[in-house]
Amino acid sequence: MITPEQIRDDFPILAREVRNGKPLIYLDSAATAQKPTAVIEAVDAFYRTTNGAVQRGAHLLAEESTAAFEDARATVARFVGAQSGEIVWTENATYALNTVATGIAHASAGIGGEAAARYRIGPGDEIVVTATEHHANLVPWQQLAAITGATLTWIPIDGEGRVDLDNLDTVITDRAKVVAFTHVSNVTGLVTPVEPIVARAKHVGAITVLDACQSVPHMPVDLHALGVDFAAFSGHKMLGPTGIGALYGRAEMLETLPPAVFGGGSVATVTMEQTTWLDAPQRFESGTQPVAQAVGMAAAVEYLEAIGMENVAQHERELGAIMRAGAAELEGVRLLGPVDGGDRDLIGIAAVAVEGVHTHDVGQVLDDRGIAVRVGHHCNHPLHKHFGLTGSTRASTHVYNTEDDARAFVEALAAVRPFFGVS
Amino acid sequence: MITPEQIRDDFPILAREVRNGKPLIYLDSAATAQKPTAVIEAVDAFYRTTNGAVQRGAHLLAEESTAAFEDARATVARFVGAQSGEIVWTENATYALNTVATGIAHASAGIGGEAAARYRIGPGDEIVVTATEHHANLVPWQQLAAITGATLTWIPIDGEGRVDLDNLDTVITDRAKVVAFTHVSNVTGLVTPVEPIVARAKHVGAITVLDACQSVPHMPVDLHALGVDFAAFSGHKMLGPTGIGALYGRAEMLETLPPAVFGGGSVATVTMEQTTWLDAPQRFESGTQPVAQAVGMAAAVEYLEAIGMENVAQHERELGAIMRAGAAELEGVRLLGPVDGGDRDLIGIAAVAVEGVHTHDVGQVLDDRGIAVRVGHHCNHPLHKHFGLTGSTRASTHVYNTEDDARAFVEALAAVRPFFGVS
Amino acid sequence: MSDLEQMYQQVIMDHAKQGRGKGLVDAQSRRIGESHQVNTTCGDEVTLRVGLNGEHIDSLSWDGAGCSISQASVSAMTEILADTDIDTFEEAFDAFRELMHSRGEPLDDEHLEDLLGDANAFVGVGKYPARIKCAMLGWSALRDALAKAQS
Amino acid sequence: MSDLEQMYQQVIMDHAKQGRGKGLVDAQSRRIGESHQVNTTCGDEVTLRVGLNGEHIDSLSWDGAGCSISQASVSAMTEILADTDIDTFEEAFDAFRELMHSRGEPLDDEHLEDLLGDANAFVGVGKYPARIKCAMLGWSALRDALAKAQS
Ligand SMILES: Cc1ncc(COP(=O)(O)O)c(C=O)c1O
Ligand SMILES: Cc1ncc(COP(=O)(O)O)c(C=O)c1O
Repeated sequence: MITPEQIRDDFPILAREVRNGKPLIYLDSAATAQKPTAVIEAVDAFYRTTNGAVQRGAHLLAEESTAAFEDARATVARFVGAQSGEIVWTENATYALNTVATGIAHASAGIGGEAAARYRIGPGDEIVVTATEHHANLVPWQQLAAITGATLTWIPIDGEGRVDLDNLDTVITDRAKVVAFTHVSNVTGLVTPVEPIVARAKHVGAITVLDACQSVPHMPVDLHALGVDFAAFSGHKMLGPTGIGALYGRAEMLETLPPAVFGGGSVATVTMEQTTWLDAPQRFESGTQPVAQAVGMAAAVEYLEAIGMENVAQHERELGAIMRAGAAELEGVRLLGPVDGGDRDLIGIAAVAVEGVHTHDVGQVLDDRGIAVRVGHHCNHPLHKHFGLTGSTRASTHVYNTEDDARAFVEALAAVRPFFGVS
Repeated sequence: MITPEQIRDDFPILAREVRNGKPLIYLDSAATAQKPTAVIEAVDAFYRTTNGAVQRGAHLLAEESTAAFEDARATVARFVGAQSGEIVWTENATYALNTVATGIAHASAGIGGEAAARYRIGPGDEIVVTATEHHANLVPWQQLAAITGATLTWIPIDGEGRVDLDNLDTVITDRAKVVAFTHVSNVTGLVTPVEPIVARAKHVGAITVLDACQSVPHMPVDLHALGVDFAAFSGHKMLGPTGIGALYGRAEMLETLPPAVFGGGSVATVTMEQTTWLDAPQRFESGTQPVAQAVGMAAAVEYLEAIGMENVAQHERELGAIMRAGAAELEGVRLLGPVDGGDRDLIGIAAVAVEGVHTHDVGQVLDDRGIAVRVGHHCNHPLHKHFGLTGSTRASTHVYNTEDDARAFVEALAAVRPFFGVS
Repeated sequence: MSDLEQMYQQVIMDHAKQGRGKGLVDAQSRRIGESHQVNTTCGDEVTLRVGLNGEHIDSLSWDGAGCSISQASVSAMTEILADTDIDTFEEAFDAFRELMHSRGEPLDDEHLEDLLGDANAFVGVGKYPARIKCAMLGWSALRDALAKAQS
Repeated sequence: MSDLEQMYQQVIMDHAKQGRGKGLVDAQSRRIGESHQVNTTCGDEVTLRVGLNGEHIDSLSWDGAGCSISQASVSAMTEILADTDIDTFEEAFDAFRELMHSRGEPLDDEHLEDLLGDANAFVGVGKYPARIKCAMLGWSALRDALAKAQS
């Protein structure tokens, strides 16, 4: 059980006022979450007391910074059921997904040599995504197909946005080399069942890549148990700092993937002619790393662990249900995706289209009441097109949201059409 | 003129004690610099009062965050003599350099279409670097050559590490498509004269890429005046946060370079089959950006501007001279590069090899005295090989260092060989 | 009047509904320019066609979809600029842009206010920087279309 | 004795200078294993060759370059493990690793101290986590070489 009223005190920004002195009702956590004092202070303290170059140099600050950096890695790894060496720091989840896609492009161009042979793809091979992907888990694969000559295919979704599991055997063919899919849709909030997709991918020998951006911040996730080869998530969506994300790669998979980015810190030996690389995860961490941000992300993990991810998931499930059920009941308001997922779990998301009122105008009415939501396509053009829309208005929660917040969203929605004189 | 004794008060970490209660003498700023309170507090305040998704959504926090983010871009652009739209945020300088190299690889693979034709390279083309590059400005080009079939060549350096300008016409041939070179060596501290290299590159129609990692933090740099096409630098080396860097690209050059990383925020329209991109700089900024870090980097710029970069350069020039002259006079100590650059300027760096004592052991003696320096190859294998070494011990300064710090380095160096009984 | 009501004044709501000049017409002018503008953050789009006879704007029509601000703004612009000339456009463009950056304050210039007509009603948009792009969409399209017609 | 002096005890300095077992020898053993290990942060390297006769280590030699800690450590290791067996190596390896992570405290076990001999002198390294890799370099090489000899 969560008492968000208490939790709110940990988030300084929630005390601020917005338009015309209204209290802030923050319902845009799926875009970026707010930060508890514990995270802000961890970053602050790192700069004030510890900051030094990591993994190089032998002076005390370098040693302490390296320890803080690697402890943070171990903390984040534990949080998602992984080993420390399976976590690569990246700028955000988008870079994590691109690290895999570009690594495959590099392998296909000969980088990494024979050891990377299993990552080579080309004409005739297929890269499979789903029709509900965020641009971050679609465009890298689409462009990888363009670069290598492979073909992009996708698992369809039903009218409410559920990933269709009935025809996996025909969609994921023997030619599939990569299957990349989202764990939770950032528009409908629907959770994708991972097991059948991984099973089919394994059966045809395809690499699996999970976009865990909207799952890791909101529910317990055990990547070893899920059995995926790679997964990506961001710090800023899980109460951590901006500027940091993580790529998870199964130890055996990271071992042979070539790096996507080249530079210092990731190399073993360099001559003018040739380079050899360090082992993972260092191989993927070129240049000075986001050290303070890693420390902050670990602080966010510890904060979430103290609350308990089961509690977080249950709390957000309830808030999502209030928002979706409330919105769906309103005249002239269309909910994207199901109110209730049936056999599919849902997180604290409600995206709606208001008949006769553009999403920007909807957002403006909510903003005027101090309610922060996301308007537009939420980096998911194809899914909106699937619903016959160009955009929607999305409310999304995190631990600090209350039932009152969820109800305020529904009430504000109810006021939109009257305000614009639409009926 | 700088009074470092006063400046030091702005850097909380400099008040801390290290080994056995010794005061910290931080001489590792070329690896990563310390942060003034103004930077730490700017990041802190962003999270406490402003944090929202940028360039998306219409709520107040999103608006304020976007304004802070774009103001930061304008500030950093002004600092290096560029236009706002010519600055792309990256994780660090290494990513900035890779953005150009991977953009070229993508153009060569057909991404970006005809508009990107000028970035296509292949067999017969040459990519030119220098023999004094940091791995971050060598390995991406070496690997780009491997991917595209182009050839890597390099401008030689003299016995003291000076980039040889006498034979540019023969080294940078008509086949050169890219000329990438460092503005300041991170080992010798020597400043490379930019003008003759840019002139020759322009003459043969090659793109110029400047590694400005060790110049922008330490001296006035006007990228428009230098005339390079691209340049890279990091926030963390210029008193800013970790996790942020910048790629500068001349407006005309950024306009047609394809993106290196694919995802949300950088795209105009996305269907399952095809993607069109936004204009620069957004085209290069996929995923949620390091917003708090951008704000912090701008605070660092303002801090440096208040001191004045001419003053910074003069101060560090003096400290560098004390360290190099002092070190070079010691028995059994070899300075890498010249004591005095002659016609070449130098920054506050002194890298030395101590005869008979390994660099790690040298560093340990200094660390014991509270002096933080870098030991090893400083991500520059080829230059150390050029000097017949595998590593060195490097002291490097920033605004907060005093003449006493510089002298402490020399004194500690003098104690190394006696401690190990070498003579 | 709340900020929200100031932003969505009745005249804006009316323009959003009526869409003055909406529906592309086959211009018979000597020179014709067309521009398609998209606001990528929200997908709003406007296609605008202008017909020039010398300096004279003798045809102005558009099509589009998007938020009420973007659609109302192109409608109001069409109303005030149809049958004027390039100089008038230039002056009105600058005035409108100034209005957008006035943070909610009306223009303090009778001549410009007269010139902008219904477009003065967009004064409230200035308080919401994220919406300025919406209000400018049609204006940018016209500028681009004029440039094309003249080239 | 300062931390620095504790780290660089005379016995370490002596090993660094003398290099016991330095210079690769042609082992005539039944099974031979060789390993090359590099510490990428500083470039230290060790090439280690081991000859096995059943479980018995009957040849142990190395070559290398690097800091005094890495070179002295492989030297001390060679001294205590030459002419022993795989079980002894396993026990010594674990004991040495424990010593490295004891933050500067000697092992509190007479048997293990006897086993480690001169290698006990590396106790001071435990206070400097960045140097543990240096001290472990030769040990890792031997473990790898033994695995190769046995496979
Ligand atoms: C000359 C030079 N280039 C590139 C880099 C890489 O910078 P970063 O680690 O911030 O990516 C450095 C610093 O390590 C450097 O000194
Ligand atoms: C499902 C999903 N995937 C990927 C991303 C990209 O994450 P980031 O912007 O942190 O790179 C997001 C968030 O924007 C998301 O919701």
